[in-house]
Amino acid sequence: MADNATPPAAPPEQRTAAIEMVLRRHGILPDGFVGEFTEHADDAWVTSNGARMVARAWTDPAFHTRMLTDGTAAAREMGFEFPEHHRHLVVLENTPDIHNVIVCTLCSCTAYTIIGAAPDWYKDLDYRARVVRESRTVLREMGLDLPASTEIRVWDTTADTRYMVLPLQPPATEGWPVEKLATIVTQDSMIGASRLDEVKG
Amino acid sequence: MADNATPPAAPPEQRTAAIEMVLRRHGILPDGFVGEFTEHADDAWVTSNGARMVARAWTDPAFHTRMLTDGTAAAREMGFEFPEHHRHLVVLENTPDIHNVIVCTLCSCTAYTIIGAAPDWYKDLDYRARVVRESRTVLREMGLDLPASTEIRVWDTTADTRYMVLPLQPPATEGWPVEKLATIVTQDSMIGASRLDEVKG
Amino acid sequence: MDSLHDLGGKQGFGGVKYPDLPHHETWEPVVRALSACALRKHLYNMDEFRHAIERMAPRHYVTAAYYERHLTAVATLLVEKGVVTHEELETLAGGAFPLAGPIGPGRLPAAPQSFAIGETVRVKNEYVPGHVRMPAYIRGKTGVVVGISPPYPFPDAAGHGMQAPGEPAYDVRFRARDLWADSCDDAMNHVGVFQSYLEKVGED
Amino acid sequence: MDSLHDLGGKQGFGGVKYPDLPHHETWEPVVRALSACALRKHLYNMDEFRHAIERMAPRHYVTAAYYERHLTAVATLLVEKGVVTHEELETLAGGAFPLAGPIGPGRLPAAPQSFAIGETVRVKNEYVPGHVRMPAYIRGKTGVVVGISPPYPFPDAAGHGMQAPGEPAYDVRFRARDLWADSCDDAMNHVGVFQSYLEKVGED
Repeated sequence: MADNATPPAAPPEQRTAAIEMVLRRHGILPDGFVGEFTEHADDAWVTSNGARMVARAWTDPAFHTRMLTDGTAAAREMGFEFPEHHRHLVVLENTPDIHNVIVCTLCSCTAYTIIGAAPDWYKDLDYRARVVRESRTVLREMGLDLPASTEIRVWDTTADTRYMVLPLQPPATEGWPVEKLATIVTQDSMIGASRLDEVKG
Repeated sequence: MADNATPPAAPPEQRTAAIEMVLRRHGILPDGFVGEFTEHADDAWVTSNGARMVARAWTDPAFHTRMLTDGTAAAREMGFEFPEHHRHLVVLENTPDIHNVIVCTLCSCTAYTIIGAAPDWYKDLDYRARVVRESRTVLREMGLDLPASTEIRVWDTTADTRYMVLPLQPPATEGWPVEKLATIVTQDSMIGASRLDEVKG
Repeated sequence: MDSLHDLGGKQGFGGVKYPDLPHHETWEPVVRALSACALRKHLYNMDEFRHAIERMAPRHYVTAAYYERHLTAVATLLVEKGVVTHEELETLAGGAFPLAGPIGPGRLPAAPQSFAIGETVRVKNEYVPGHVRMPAYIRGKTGVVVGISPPYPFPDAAGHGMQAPGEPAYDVRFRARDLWADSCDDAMNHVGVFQSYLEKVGED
Repeated sequence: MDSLHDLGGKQGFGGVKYPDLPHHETWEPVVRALSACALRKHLYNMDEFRHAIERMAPRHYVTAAYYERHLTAVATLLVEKGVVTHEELETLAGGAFPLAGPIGPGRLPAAPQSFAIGETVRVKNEYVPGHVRMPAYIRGKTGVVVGISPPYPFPDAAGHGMQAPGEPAYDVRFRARDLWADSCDDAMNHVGVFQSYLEKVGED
């Protein structure tokens, strides 16, 4: 009855250190890489990138069109970068009657350089398993109770296309300057777990 | 990242004791039941039941026919019993060119009153997942290397029909008395993990 | 339900640990006896018991040993049947007592129909949220009836404590290649399929 | 491969733990950086990395946290690429270092074909033993093309270190009810489907 009888693994810290040592010994890992990479990731791949794109799309009709036509070019135009394997960014526009929500059922792919590192809940098995089949129920459990008239569009990130949601601008923020608009755009709203409905003027 | 963050359960001994206490308090569990049930299971639901049926089928053509026609009646005729939910015993006859193997992919059902309590390997997730799709490979890994000309018949115990395999009598045992034949019939051979080919005269 | 208990054909599993290693856990035969006692006293039936196991949290199911799954199912059913509360169980156990997830609605059998030995049949393309004994690997697939059982209680009803009329289950023979194309060993796969899960070929 | 990583539509899972709890493990960003470094140095590509995760023992996969899966994949690939032996890794780690299961053969793309926006397409009824990015829930299902990506390396080849020609992936729109009948919420489900996984409707 040894269904769970695997030898206990060494603590992850020690296994991580072992990998680091191997990469260093083989000249694969440059000195200082871990610190520099982490600093760059934490500084450059942040939710405010996507938020600035969203805010600009709300206020600049030409950019809005470019962003929906070619999300990759729109992101590059604003100085944002992609890892080599993210070849295509598709922007999914919410409307009053359409709600988009993103998942990666096979692993946990996301446009992390644009919307920031994926939240833990996005990577959980529960979200991956359920949101494709029970989208309305799962969103409701997460606090987004969509009317029955709203069409839900689920996007499963199974290829190397990356998606981001362009949320609807909350009516109360009409006329705000673009910098202020960018501050209200959350990561969740660019994944589709929120519609920014809670934002008041 | 709390994919594995569930509170540690109380040890199974303590949880088992809790269930026992509840059943006793509610008058559901008679005094002495656990001991008597275990003794009866260990004494009465044993591999030698099926082995005696097999040996008799090898030596008694009329019983052989009855056993293949109605396994339940054949077992009852020899004094063996079934739990209420085992309604039908189907006997699967191996031939030189046909090999039968039994599994329960959804749980671990087996004709335990006839062939004895299921072995651990039969209940393992690995066997349940693999033997339906990779029957020849799994049997080879378990030591039964069937020629390509042998047709493999896999039986998945998904309803309350129970199956047992009637192995081929090893040629070296031709003419043995039925009691001696019964001693060579293993549980594995009645599940289909063995063909008794290793039995020498 | 399409939960992780439905393992047939899943890949990535390893070698079968064969033959068994010696294995003695004194609590395991006790669980076996307690579970048999509750079953005999009709606190629950076998389908309710199986469904309680299926409803275990996926991580718990996959890592639990066989009798840990039984222990969880018995406890879950005792709580659901009102014999004891979860809190009382945890007090008695002196610690956490994880139970299976909540039960949903069951369903009644399909309109009666019958199939003959040798008949080609198709497994309905159904997705049943509750207890069901149709493994996913035969969903929508076509096979041939090779055996007919006496009537059993329809599990999709019985597993939910509903009145469950009996219906035959058919031993249906599938070619492995019809189930997994060229990604399998050649074999004849037989599955016990309840009448309600089957449809005539040609109908749609 | 049909392993437990292919979770879309699996039932029995629980509530999404939302919003995130604070969470700080100092080794996790290190794993992220080490994995990015090895990827940039082309020790492996993303499909090899993903396939190494998929090949983890099912119990390990289901119970491991996200970066534990990454850590296992990096280690597995370093061993498979001959950079280090498993024994050396375990010596350096001062204990067991579980790796993913062995890799099998990959496959080349199908003959080129093309599909247009608005075209109805069918996902082939294929069972791929190696790396594949077709989730099981769309196997054999019919949908409509709503988007076309630039060419990507074909994952079923790239995941096995084979020369992988680029091919488009199509965003295909399915009705949830065509995927799970009445056992789902109504929705439009979109999946990025590589050209080789698709066939024209009407062909068979």
